[in-house]
Amino acid sequence: MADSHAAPALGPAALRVFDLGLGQMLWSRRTVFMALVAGGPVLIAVLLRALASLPVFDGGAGQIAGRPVSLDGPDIFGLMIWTFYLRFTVPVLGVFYGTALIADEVEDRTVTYLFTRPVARGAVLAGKYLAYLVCTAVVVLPSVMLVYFLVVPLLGGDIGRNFPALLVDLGLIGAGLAVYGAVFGLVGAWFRRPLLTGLVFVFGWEPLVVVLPGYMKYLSVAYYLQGLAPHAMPQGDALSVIQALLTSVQTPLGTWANLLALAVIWAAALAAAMRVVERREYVLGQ
Amino acid sequence: MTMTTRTRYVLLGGAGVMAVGLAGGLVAWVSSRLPPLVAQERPDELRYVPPEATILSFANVREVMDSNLRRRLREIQPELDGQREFQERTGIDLERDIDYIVGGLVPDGPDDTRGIAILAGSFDADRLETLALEQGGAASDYRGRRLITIPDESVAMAFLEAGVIAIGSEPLIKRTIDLPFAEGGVDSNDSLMGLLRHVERGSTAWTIGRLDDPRGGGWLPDEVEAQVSQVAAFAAGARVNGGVSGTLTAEARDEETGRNLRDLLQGFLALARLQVGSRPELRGLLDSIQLTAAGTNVTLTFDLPSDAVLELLPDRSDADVAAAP
Amino acid sequence: MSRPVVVADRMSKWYGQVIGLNEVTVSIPPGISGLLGPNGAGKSTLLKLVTGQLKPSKGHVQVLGEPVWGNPGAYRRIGYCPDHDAFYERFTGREWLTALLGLSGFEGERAAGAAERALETVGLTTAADRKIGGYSKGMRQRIKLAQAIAHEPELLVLDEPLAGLDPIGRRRVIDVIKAWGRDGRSVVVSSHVLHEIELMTSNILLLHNGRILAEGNVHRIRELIDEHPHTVRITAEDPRRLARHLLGYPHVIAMQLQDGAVVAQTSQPDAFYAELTALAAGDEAGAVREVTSPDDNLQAVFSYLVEH
Amino acid sequence: MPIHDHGYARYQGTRTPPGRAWAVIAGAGIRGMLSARPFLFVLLFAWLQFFVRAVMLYLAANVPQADVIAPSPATFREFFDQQGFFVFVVAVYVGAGLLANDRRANALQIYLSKPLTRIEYIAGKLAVVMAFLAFVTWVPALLLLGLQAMFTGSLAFVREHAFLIPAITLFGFLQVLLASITMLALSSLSTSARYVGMLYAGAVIFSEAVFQTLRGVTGGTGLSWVSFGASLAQVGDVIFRVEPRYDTPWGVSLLAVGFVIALSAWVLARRVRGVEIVT
Repeated sequence: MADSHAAPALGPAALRVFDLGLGQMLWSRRTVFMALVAGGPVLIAVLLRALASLPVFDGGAGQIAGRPVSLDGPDIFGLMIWTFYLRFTVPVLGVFYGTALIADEVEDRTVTYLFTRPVARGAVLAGKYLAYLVCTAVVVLPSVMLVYFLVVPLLGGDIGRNFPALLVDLGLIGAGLAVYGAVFGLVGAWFRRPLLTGLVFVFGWEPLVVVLPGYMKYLSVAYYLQGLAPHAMPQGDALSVIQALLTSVQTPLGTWANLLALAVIWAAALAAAMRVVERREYVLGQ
Repeated sequence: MTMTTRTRYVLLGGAGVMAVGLAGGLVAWVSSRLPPLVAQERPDELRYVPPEATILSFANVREVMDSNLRRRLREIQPELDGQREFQERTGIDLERDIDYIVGGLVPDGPDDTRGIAILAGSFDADRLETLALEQGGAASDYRGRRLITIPDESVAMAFLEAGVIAIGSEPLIKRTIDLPFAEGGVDSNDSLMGLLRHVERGSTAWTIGRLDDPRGGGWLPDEVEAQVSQVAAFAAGARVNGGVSGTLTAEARDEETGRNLRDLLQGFLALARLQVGSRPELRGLLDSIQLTAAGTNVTLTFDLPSDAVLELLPDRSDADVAAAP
Repeated sequence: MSRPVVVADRMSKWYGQVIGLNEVTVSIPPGISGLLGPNGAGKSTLLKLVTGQLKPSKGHVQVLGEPVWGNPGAYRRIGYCPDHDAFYERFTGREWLTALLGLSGFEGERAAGAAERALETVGLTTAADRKIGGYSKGMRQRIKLAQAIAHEPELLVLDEPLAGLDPIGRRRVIDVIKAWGRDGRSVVVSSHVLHEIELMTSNILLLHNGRILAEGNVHRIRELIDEHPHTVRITAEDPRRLARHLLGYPHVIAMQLQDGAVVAQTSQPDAFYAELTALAAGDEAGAVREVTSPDDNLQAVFSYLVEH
Repeated sequence: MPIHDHGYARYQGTRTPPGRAWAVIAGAGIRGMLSARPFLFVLLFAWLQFFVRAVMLYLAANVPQADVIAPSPATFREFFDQQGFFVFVVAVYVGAGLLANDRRANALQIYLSKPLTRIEYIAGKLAVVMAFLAFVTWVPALLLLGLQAMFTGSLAFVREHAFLIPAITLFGFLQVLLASITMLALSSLSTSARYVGMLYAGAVIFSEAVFQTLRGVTGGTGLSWVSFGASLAQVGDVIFRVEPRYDTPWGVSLLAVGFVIALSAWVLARRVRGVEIVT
């Protein structure tokens, strides 16, 4: 009889939801988007490689199309880590998937099947979050790896010597996905228009506060993540120039302080998201 | 698990890429980072350096000249005046003709040392000889090798074999020519050559030495000098490409000294980091320095991208101005 | 066995300005109970409150002696079949059932066995390994029922389980529900068609505009309804010929021809349906294509109950 | 035979002449957006810069020491630059669901079964986004110009920089059109507004990331045409007669902007159809 089956505890329940949610998430319409986001840098890397074999890209003379190249492979890789992954892929995927953890199920009205099971709603969120993490990591991290092997050997870069930096990058991107996912999981559980809120946070709030002097920057994820990046910040746009100027004046946080801050944000956001989901009613539209 | 086959393929694919990448990267890293496993290979010319040499250096000139860093340096300082003059006088183009240089310091009596340099590359022997004779040198044959001595400067030069020249004091040069016939070169000095294991394979330049009679030279602070006197041997290697990276290993006389040395260096680094605010160009260097200690050995590694190296160069702007006509 | 399965005490639910359920106090006994009401009466809201998906805005509800909102442990004893057509389309029927059973605490062999039994019960064994995305409407309805019964709950809550089913599927689902009741377990099933509910149970709860209008035996309600004409709309090959036949029946009170269909009002629906079936089987009135019974007749009862 | 009972009455009002139906769609869309309170807050925020700049203009006109902040054509160029973020937010807020929600509800078939051409339907939807975007860029920019004249009590600046009025209008139109039509084209590709919003953000930021990478690699800005934002900015600099910020010839940037608009129009023409073609 039914009474003989104990309801799963939080951990196992989350794992079951994960199992259910992973395939669902991996083959949703977002997959196309994620493939583009993760595949884009790889494509650029392949293009750079192709260019390197063409006469316009005279590696020996350090020129591309007659313009001197002042970077070598590792520098280009560092640049790509910043512009593509830290500033684009990680926050965008965090927003896109994080805000959809519950919203997707609500929109598809399948949340009923999860919320009428003897499983804490928090476990549903945790399981979906886990699925998000695996789903994005399994696509984004290999993308970083491919870019590394494509780009670093350019112009005399050494795959071996830069390997520790790659490990840091992989860890950093993993941590970024985890923290952004948790933060936007909370946003998704809380706000009516989570996507817009998320986009404003990532592309409005964060770039602004990390360059402002004072304590505002502590209210972002990017500040801590960027503090951990092993590569120099690219000096392209005005914001990063200001940021570079300011960081040379301010004492940046140490590695452990950054990691601790990220861990605190992660744990707090995830716990809060679980709590919100536990308490909130989801009225399915007819 | 209710995972579909397609999902499983994606997971396996992702994990596969990661595994292959990590394994490949790890192998590449190990082979580049662990000098004791694969020590620097030895140039053949070591056999011309006397075995009693205490300090031995090697520089791969060709690699430096071809490096990205050098290219960038040239953008800033197109050419050095001295270089052209040297070429006009010797017929040796520093940029092209020298492949590498091996140098040694050999003790000569209790208080003196003599140096020898062995250059490998392509040289115009006749032109060099003519040039030397013009400067008042004298040419002779010694054991079938052409030997040119310039008495005023007590410097001698010998053509050891095609494309290999030795420059140094006359007795040392003669000894060099004798070596292959007698006891053999420094490559048979296991105590010194053993230090090469600290030098990363593929280093562009390296230097190793055993300090039996260390002298700080008076320019170091007393405390440091006291420590340096405890260094029994050192090995340093550097690679030049986009930037400069390298390791410096010091072998202390005992473990206690090793620890002291490490603490001292750590203190130094901490101090430097504190003061780096006023010299932002040093930040890259300091951030890249890593200090490790094992037994009697203390090792410093650093890694500077080309930008940081250029930052470190003194008075770049002045050089630019000076170079302009 | 006489302890009620659902007890609601002055329970209200509103969505913003809209009232879904208004001060409902009810006690649903064990066995099969039908929840009857027109669309928008608050049936789904009530069932969602009973299954812990919504929290009462006011008042309380207890299911099987426990509060349900925020009490997932209680969901182990409840099976719920929602009215909307939503699935993980990429799963096969079996995968989906097994995964959901996992969430109910079933593992491995046990989950596989329970899934198999549920599939068998709803008659989907042969289609179990096809993707749900490829199922017909009836199959989707049945797999939805399967997930509600697979973990053998004590209380089955079914929201419009017969909607969209063909006659055979309808028969099968009704049988499943009745068998469930015979096994001594409880079912709350909602519908807006009295006729359907009647086939399953005689215990009925009438809901209208968020309020309970009546509860109790179907016969009483039946009588109420019989006092009001029952409207039936019949699409036929030759409506005029059919109308002529129908006019001959004494219980047909009024008749109208509406673009290819006959809309008849009868005071005795049972007799009317029986005779209509006989008529359709014969040849004299032409083929009958579709028989529907709009909400209007139920609406009439409600109006009557509201007025009295 | 007389008809005794009319179930209906023939419509005897006036009909909108054909070709004007877009206004109905636009009107409904605009009213719909304005009824959402959060959106009004977004609009209010989008005007924040206007108020700050207005105060600066006032100070520049009345406080002699505030000479540093005296307006120039570059001021107006910067204004547009800094409104870029709100263009993005408003475009996502307004535009993401415009077609996607209709597609989700299968409303396209219903719309197009009315006396309404596809062009009118698209134009109506486009007008909704463009109206709001113009409201946060073109309107405040022109108003700022007017305020400048009012605060100084002279038309000297306006007369001296007479090109500013067409420049503001031209650039405002270009910026608004580019954002609107791209958004709408993406909106026609999906049934989920959230997905569309993400696609738009992805496209804008990804192209910028590609540009930044190429800029880092090549050390120059000659490849700025790969980014939407950079292309528009380059064209904008030329329109406002300030120093172009990138090395790309402005003609190439204009071509890039034109290409995106043309591509979006093509996508719209293909995707907005009354009949769903299922393959």
